[in-house]
Amino acid sequence: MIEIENVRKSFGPLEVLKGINLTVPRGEVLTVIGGSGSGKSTLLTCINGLEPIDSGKILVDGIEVHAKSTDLNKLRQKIGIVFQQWNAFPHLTVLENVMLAQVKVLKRSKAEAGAEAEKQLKHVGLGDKLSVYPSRLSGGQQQRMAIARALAMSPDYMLFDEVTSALDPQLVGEVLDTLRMLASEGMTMICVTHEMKFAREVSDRVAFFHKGVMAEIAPPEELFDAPKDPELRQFLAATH
Amino acid sequence: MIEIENVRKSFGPLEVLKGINLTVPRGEVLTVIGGSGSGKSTLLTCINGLEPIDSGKILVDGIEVHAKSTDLNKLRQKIGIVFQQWNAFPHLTVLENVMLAQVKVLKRSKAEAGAEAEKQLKHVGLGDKLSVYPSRLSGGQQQRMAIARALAMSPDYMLFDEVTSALDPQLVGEVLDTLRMLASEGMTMICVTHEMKFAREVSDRVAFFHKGVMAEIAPPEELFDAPKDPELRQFLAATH
Amino acid sequence: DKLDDIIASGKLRCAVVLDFPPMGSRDADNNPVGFDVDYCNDLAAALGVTAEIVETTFPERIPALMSGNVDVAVASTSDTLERAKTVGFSIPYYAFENAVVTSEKAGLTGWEDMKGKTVGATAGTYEAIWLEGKVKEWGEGEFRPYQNQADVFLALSQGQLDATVSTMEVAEANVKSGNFPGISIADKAPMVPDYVALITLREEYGLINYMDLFINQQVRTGRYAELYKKWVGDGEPANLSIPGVYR
Amino acid sequence: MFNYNFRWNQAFNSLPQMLEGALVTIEIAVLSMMIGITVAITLTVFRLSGNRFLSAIATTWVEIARNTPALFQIYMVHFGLGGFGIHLSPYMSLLIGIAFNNAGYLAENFRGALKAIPDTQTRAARSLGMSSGQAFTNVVMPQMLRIAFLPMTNQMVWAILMTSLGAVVAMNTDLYGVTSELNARSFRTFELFAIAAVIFYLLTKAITLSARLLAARLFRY
Amino acid sequence: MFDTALTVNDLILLAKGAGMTLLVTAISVFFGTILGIVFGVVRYQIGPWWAAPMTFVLDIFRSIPLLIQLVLANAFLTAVLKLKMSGFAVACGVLSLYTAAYCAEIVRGGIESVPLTLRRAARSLGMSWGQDMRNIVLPLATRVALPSWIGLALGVMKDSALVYIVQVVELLKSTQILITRLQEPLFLLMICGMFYFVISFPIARFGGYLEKRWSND
Ligand SMILES: Nc1ncnc2c1ncn2[C@@H]1O[C@H](COP(=O)(O)OP(=O)(O)OP(=O)(O)O)[C@@H](O)[C@H]1O
Ligand SMILES: Nc1ncnc2c1ncn2[C@@H]1O[C@H](COP(=O)(O)OP(=O)(O)OP(=O)(O)O)[C@@H](O)[C@H]1O
Ligand SMILES: NC(=[NH2+])NCCC[C@H](N)C(=O)O
Ligand SMILES: [Mg+2]
Ligand SMILES: [Mg+2]
Repeated sequence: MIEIENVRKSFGPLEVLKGINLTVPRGEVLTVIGGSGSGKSTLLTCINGLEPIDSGKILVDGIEVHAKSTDLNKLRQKIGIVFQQWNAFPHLTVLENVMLAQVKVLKRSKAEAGAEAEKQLKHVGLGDKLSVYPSRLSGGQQQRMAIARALAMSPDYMLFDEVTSALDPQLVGEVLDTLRMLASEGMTMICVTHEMKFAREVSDRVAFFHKGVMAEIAPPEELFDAPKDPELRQFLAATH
Repeated sequence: MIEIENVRKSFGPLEVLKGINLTVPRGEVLTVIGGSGSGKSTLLTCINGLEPIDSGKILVDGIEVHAKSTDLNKLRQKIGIVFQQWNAFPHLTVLENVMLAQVKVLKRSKAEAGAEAEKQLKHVGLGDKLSVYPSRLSGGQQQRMAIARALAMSPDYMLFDEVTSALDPQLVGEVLDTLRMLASEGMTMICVTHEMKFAREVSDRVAFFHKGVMAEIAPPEELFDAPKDPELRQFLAATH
Repeated sequence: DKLDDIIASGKLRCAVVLDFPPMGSRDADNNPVGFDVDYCNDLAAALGVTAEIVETTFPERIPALMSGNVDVAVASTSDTLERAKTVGFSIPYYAFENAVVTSEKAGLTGWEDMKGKTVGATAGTYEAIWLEGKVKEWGEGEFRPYQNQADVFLALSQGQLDATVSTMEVAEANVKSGNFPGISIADKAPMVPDYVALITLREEYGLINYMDLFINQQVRTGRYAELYKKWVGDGEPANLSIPGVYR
Repeated sequence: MFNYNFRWNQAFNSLPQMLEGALVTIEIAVLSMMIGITVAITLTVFRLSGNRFLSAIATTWVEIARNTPALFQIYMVHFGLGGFGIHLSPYMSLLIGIAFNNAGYLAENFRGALKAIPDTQTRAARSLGMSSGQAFTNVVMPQMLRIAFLPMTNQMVWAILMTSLGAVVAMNTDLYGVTSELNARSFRTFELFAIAAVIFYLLTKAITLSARLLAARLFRY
Repeated sequence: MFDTALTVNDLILLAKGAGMTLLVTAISVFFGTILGIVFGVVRYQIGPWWAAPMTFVLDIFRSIPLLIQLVLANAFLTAVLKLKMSGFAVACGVLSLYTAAYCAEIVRGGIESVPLTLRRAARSLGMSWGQDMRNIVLPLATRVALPSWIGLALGVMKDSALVYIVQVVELLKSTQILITRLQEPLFLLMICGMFYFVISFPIARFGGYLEKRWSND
């Protein structure tokens, strides 16, 4: 379970998160939508401790992320994250990309890591690209590789930050399909996305962020079909 | 008058112009269309002597372009050319871009050149950008600046090589409008373009190039509505 | 020939080594002084020209001569047969004995103690070649050729070298100067006397002939003894003739 | 044509000695590069560390190495450290002097290379649970070394050329040292140094060539 | 540590040495740059194939230790050809060619960085080759080349420490002369190093600044 309690965060004078409260139970698929700069990415990077927070608390399975005593490297094994910008490690093959953290962080043997990597890569449909370098992959394949890389750490939670928004339209589908598959397998997920159709389809709940505030959170039918927040209404009107 | 007589030109083993014959009288607007690699750009750069030719002759106002005795730098003042790639001089302001060749080549005084430059820039709608550096201009503005730069040399002929094809769609219009204006002012012009609507509208004649050969030349109504050449028919079908 | 050229140009360019007191060094105003400097001035005076002192290091003095940067070298040059293949020697104008100079830390008492130690000398000099030969012969220890005499003494005083072999006069002058704490003369080196001569290009017989006579005159007129007294001190200047053989 | 008597024979007789010297030269260049790269990486980490003291050390090192003559640096290693009772053999003085220089220049190259690596790479590595050290060694450094490969090749050539400065610290077993010792005895300056020049030329060409081959094998992405 | 026997006279000697370092550097960088520009332009103009012999010769200056270049040139010019040349002249000659060899590469790189389309545009406005070179290529190539050229000039200054081998008394040699007399090696070397540093460091920083500024637009 991820518990976010009154989290505030500023970059210099700019307050990016203005007291967020949110609980994501195990097994839930939460989608986060909202305008550019509303703080969605920042929230995700705070959850896995890549960014410090100014006040409030984030608990993952009861462990406080930003407590001094927390072993962040260990915690992050629980939380997979995939970013908007593709960030395959260009000097490693696809297989090595997925093996690296397993070997270095989980101390798995090469054989074990290789087997796991292969399994996850097959899972996301890259079974035939194992020994290829990422520069040979399309954007969509790179994103699926990044997902496999995160999954190989056997995380309990997956965070996705607009994983399709840097992709050519024809490649978006293959990545969303991968996310759908994960959702159907019961993975706990937070997905920041602009794909409203996808959000409606897979989410248990959808959260709408606006200027650092979580303005509304509700099951998709309710949020999309009967939005209460005026900003949300405007946002939905603009995206349709 | 531009007279092109049986011009042949090869790059290494590749014959790019296979005996072109063409006469463009003063005041005519000729449009050249044709597939990629058919030799359109090459023809234009041969006309102002940027490229040597293998055989045949090109006469501009009776002067043979590729004769040894011809002062090319002088001839080129008669022939303005604007290329597909924007090529503003990045280290000079817009005004200085347009002044440079006037001062260096025509030996005009700075004041004179400045006045002419300002006039031409206003003409193409850049009267408010005089002291700006090209990096601050949009693609369409850069192309219009290039047109003003060529016009400031008071050329008798203008050659345009797909001046809109590197532009975002919304910027194409402003550049075509500038060409239309020139055409209406009676400038002798050869325009290589992919904009069929524009070609039909402004041209006196349209020439179709195919694999180094001028396969058909006719007034636009005839060429577009009753194409004789089978390759042309195919080309027009593909572009509609 | 060169002799005429020198007289015509009114200038005699002498290569002199200036980290080699008392033969060559610099005074407080950094002007060249020393036995060799005076000797060059005398030679110039005899020729009726002015002397120009060009500082070289030991390894560079023959290249400087060969490249025409200087006319002669008044640089305590040992008259070895190897060198005579390249340059032309006058008769000897001085003769040295060589001393073993040691860093006090190394605790050498005689030259035999040098065996197995780290020793050094100025690259390409007479005693450097001798010493390197000895080190090879002993088959232990290390030989280091520094580029100039000053570096050798610096290394010795820092304790980087255990010992060096150097001209007695020079060793004494350097020990006395107090510039190099911790060095002392331990022994004489078992070398035949080191006769040093003036050098010029091999084919310049006219000049060589002139220099021979000049040296002879220096001894004859007592100038040699005078310079010895001025730069080296009391005592007998070395005998420059070798009994039992003609030169 | 020249009234200079070339004695190539005499010089060529010394060729075996000079080739042995060339081996020492290569050895010093290679070792100094290995030390130089290691130190340069350390300096780079120092500069990234955010620790004022460490980055001051790194900056000082880099700026001294880049802004004073290599000859001076090598001389300082021998006689400068010698003044503090640290005695290095000519071989070590030359090796460390060149390594010092290499490290300074390479650290600067590495810094430039790092700028070309997006920090999303580090973020991605950290979010997989890697420590900052693991992220640097496994993700950032390999990419940095690739970008800096050409400058590293150039520095290797410099390292070869810099071995010629060893004579000032009494180095006499490398190519230049051997040549200058031979010269001090026989004074066939032109012949001896011409041969040395050719050997140096071939050495540097061999370096650039093998670097190119190595790059092709190493960087297949 | 600073009770030194250094006198005003000694400082003058050092200053003279420093002056010699700067003089040799200035002369070599001046002529080397002119030559380098000529070589660079020619090399660009005639293409890599025809320029191969020139490239080869220039490459030699970058593949052989400067010390050996100096020794060899000195031996060749004065001992083999028996030309009357001072060490100073030899030093300046060799360093100029050495500079030119590096400079030619910098110049070529600079010219190549100017997009061909810009040069075509200039020529099609009727500008001559020279006008194009002067008004378009020169200003644009300079931006790319200047930072490297500054690095080269500073490199030549540091490398000029080697001209002692042809009997030129520059800064490092003057320092050694004083060390011989005064035996204060560390102190004197410190002064010498400081001199190089004080000249080189700010200029190098300035070059870095230019590079950053110009690469941003
Ligand atoms: N490292 C940073 N330093 C300073 N400001 C930052 C930093 N990262 C983000 N910001 C600012 O914080 C605000 C929120 O950024 P964030 O990336 O969380 O928005 P977002 O909702 O993900 O937007 P988008 O949909 O464009 O990705 C923005 O105004 C952004 O400029
Ligand atoms: N400088 C050159 N060297 C070698 N081949 C060239 C050169 N310039 C053009 N070509 C070749 O000549 C052929 C004709 O080129 P040209 O640019 O004239 O075609 P085009 O009709 O303008 O095509 P597009 O519509 O793509 O601009 C092409 O195959 C091209 O690759
Ligand atoms: N201690 C010395 N550096 N002595 C060198 C004296 C010169 C020596 N006699 C030679 O010609 O080689
Ligand atoms: Mg975002
Ligand atoms: Mg074209």
